[in-house]
Amino acid sequence: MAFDPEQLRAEFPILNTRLGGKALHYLDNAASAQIPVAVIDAVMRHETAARANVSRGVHSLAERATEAYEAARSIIARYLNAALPDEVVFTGGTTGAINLVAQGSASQLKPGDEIVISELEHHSNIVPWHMLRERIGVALRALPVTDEGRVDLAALDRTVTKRTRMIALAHVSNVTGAVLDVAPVVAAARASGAQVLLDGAQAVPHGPVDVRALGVDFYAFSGHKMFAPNGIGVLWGKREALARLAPAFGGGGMIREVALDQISYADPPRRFEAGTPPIAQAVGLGEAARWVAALEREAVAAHELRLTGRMLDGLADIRGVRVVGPQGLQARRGVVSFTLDGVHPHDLCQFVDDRFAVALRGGHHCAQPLMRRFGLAGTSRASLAPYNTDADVDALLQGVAEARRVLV
Amino acid sequence: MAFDPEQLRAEFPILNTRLGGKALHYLDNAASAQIPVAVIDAVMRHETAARANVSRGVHSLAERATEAYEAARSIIARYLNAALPDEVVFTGGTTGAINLVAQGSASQLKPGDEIVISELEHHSNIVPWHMLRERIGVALRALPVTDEGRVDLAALDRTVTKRTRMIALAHVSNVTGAVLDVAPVVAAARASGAQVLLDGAQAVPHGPVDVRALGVDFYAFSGHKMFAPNGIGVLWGKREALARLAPAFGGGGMIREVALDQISYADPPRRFEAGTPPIAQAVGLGEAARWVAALEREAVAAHELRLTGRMLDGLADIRGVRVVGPQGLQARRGVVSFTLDGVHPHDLCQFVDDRFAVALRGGHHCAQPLMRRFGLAGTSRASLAPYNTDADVDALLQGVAEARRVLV
Amino acid sequence: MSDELYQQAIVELARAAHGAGRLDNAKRRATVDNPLCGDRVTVEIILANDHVVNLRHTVKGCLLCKAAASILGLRAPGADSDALHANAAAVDAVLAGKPLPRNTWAEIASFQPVAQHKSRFDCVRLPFQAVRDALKE
Amino acid sequence: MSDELYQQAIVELARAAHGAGRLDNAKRRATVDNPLCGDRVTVEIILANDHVVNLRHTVKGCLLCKAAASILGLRAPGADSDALHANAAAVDAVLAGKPLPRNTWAEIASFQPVAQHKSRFDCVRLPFQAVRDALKE
Ligand SMILES: Cc1ncc(COP(=O)(O)O)c(C=O)c1O
Ligand SMILES: Cc1ncc(COP(=O)(O)O)c(C=O)c1O
Repeated sequence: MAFDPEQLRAEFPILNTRLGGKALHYLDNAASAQIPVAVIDAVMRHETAARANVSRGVHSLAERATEAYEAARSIIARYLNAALPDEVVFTGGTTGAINLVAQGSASQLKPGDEIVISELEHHSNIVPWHMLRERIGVALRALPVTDEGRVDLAALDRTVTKRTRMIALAHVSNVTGAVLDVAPVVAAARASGAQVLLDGAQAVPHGPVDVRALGVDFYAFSGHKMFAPNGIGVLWGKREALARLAPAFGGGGMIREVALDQISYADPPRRFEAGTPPIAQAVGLGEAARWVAALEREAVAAHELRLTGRMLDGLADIRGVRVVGPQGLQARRGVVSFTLDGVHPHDLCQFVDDRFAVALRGGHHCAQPLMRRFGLAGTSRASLAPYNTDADVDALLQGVAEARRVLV
Repeated sequence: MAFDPEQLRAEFPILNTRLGGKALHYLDNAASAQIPVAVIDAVMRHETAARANVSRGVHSLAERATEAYEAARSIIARYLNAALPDEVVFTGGTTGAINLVAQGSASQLKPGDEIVISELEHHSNIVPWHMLRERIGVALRALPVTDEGRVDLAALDRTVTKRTRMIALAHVSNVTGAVLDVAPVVAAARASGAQVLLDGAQAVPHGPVDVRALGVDFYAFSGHKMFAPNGIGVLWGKREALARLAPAFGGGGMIREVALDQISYADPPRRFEAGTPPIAQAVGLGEAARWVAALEREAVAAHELRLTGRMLDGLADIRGVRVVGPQGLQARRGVVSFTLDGVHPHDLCQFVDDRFAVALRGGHHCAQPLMRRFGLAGTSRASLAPYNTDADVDALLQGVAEARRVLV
Repeated sequence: MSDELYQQAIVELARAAHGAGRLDNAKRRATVDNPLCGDRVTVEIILANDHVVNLRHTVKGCLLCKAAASILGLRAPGADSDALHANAAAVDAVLAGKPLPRNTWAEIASFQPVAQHKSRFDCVRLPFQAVRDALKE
Repeated sequence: MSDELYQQAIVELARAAHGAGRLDNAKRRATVDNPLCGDRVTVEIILANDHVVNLRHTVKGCLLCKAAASILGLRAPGADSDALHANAAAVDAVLAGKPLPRNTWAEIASFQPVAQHKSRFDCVRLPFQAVRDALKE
């Protein structure tokens, strides 16, 4: 296997941080991944050689900025295998992207129309639909979750109806790591005339996604989880789907013509990009997409799967640990949630950070309905990136074992 | 005068860019100002030493990130003389901030309620209110603009009524540079029970603003115009004003509790910060605010005013040039819009860029109603920052004179 | 970074869970939530002549929160309301990195390392906040 | 960067404004907007036997746009619709940085420096787009 995580680590200065004299073991990648030098440099280069506002500007810096911004759009279009760059809308993140769809659909929806989500969704794929419920009176229906922490697709039949207008699901769960089987969802949607939105926040960091092969209508993700800067994300939408969407926010750049008594809007994607967009961040996202796409995908996947297995095996050996999510390696990513009997997740995470410099996330992971489904207040979560190593996993396991000794 | 713009220029690498062999004269600061090394470094330091998702995280990097993010909030609160850091909401920019107020007020408004703006507003302070008009049926009333390019406050009396709920005006015009006289606006609002929102995009780059002394309810601005990164902005709101506002976007971080059938929201400012915020950008904005606040404000203002006078005098000497905006230096900033008879603004801007490396902006400046007011399709606009020099102004004047010779 | 955040004293206090339980006949009672982590503390107090006759707590929360509640269970009985307020203030002082004020409960000093961890302040404060709220009743 | 964007030839063409004006009796007519800058071109054409008898334009736009329209005013009369399409395609080619295709109007080559300035492509294209639209009528 040519892929060498150690070599990759050299590209991430922060991974060489020492916390209280200990080497950092960063296992909070599902919250935010770290950023490689190539991406930092691309952002810096932009800020120091091409910084200007985009669109409309005819001076040289403005032309450079506009070209860089639109080039990033094209890179993302290729990353997603979109039909057109103009199907790519830059947003502030996954949350912003899903809200654009929810709010933008408001005028097409009527009371009684149904939105289908699942019990394992991130709050960012629940609250926007809830707001539509409050505003329009649509109904929110949730697919249940299996004991393994997967969306229960057996329930599709009875959950998706002729009144379903949208099925919005996580492509990969940020709590259980389960990968959604998209095909039956798309089939159910087609049968009922609904659209499908995938929350790809936890999927895109693992490599290019083919939105056309998936057959969905919308795809949302964040930059900061895929090695790009904060404050940038993407809504991809099929051309026809975007064309039907009303803008959620108004302002400069998204209009065709403004009079005080009448206003018309630009075509997508600009219609959805009100105000000065996060230009340098988009440039950084483009570079990050290029960076991810250049990794040896199979080798990275194998590496992460091996580490996931090591984690699952190691955790199984510690008394009192329970994994919330698939116990095996089928159709899952390297996101492992677990509980330790008698220990609050915040204590566990703080403890392994203090003593072993292991960075985990603890709590409800913005998935309270899922926590309720499992009768938990929260979990501890370790999540992998290509730069993680056996040493990271071993530090985690040692930390959890020690936490059990000290805290229980 | 101790202030030396040449010394300042050393802090902005991009100002040493050469375009086609010519030194860059960057006079497009009202669109986006450039970013000093101190701010770039602060962002880099954050990304390479404290990058993590904020809130809820208990590991060391997450604590650092959260502290840095909240420290930025405190810096901005001081910059605005806000009563509390929690009155500061981070947004994607001015546009995002104004939309938060407009959308968040929807549930408090009823058909026939009135919003007062002016004819000189940026589209970002028109379209969000127009969207409320479409959604709720509120009426939009516009204060007229004087021949000098100022909001005509003599019309306040007849425009602000008992039905006015909001008066939303630019603190400084991005086209004419006119500074709003805020006191009579606030007085009119108080008399009618309306709230006041100021669009401060063109005001905050000139130094700290005292929102309490101004007596307004909301204040909006963007980072990229005040020497900070893209993709970050601020909505300041009085505590009581924010408390009444509903969230526009839903997602992680802005909730109190989420169940599938019921959702409650967090208190401000978090209620308005759905999803992972632009963390590193907020850190950069904090540093930029510190940077601006450390300038010798009086000296910088005098410098910019002198350059503005030089520009106005020089332009007056070129046949066919007309300045759109105040002809004098009273109550105005260094934003100078002008037309050259017989020359399209895009041609003028392109020409001075090509031949003299002078970066201007040409067009409607996202202020089409104002263009219509003056019977123009667009203007050319030069806008100053503290790092601009006599050489920049002279290059502009030479360029415009030459454009007249070649293009007319 | 502090190796001593989970020092022996705190772990023992949490394990001991002094005063854990309900007081069905208490007149003073308050429940406080930490919306950030979903933790919840209920404190019930019986006062006589402004002195604590009994104090019980139920904690759904972390070890720091349990330890703080346990200190209350151990020390509150016999204290007057001024002392309760003084000790709540002592918690704030210690979290702000200041030394433990005189004449307050020595166990509160165990929280000194938490001063480095802003995100955990509320964990320690929650039971004391519940006491403050209960006294306001 | 091109010093020659506003070269003499383009400026002269724009000044000459060949074919500027209205053709009230034209059957083929199209108006095209550039929403980005608010520019607007109307082209009116009288065809006979698929050949241009007359072409007039009204341009609210920049110098590049006026120069492009002026080329049409100068050259279109006598051309057939295939030639109009070929010359519209020639504009696209030149903007894409390619050499001027054979058998197209030499004046179009003046736009070669615009290839460096994506933001101005539509300025040049607008009149030719109007011709395309008018022919579709
Ligand atoms: C006065 C004014 N308001 C609003 C805006 C919009 O700011 P942004 O595009 O950063 O949201 C601008 C700048 O474009 C402006 O100058
Ligand atoms: C599955 C999933 N959806 C949505 C989000 C929200 O992303 P963001 O906070 O970047 O908007 C996240 C991450 O927090 C996530 O993991």
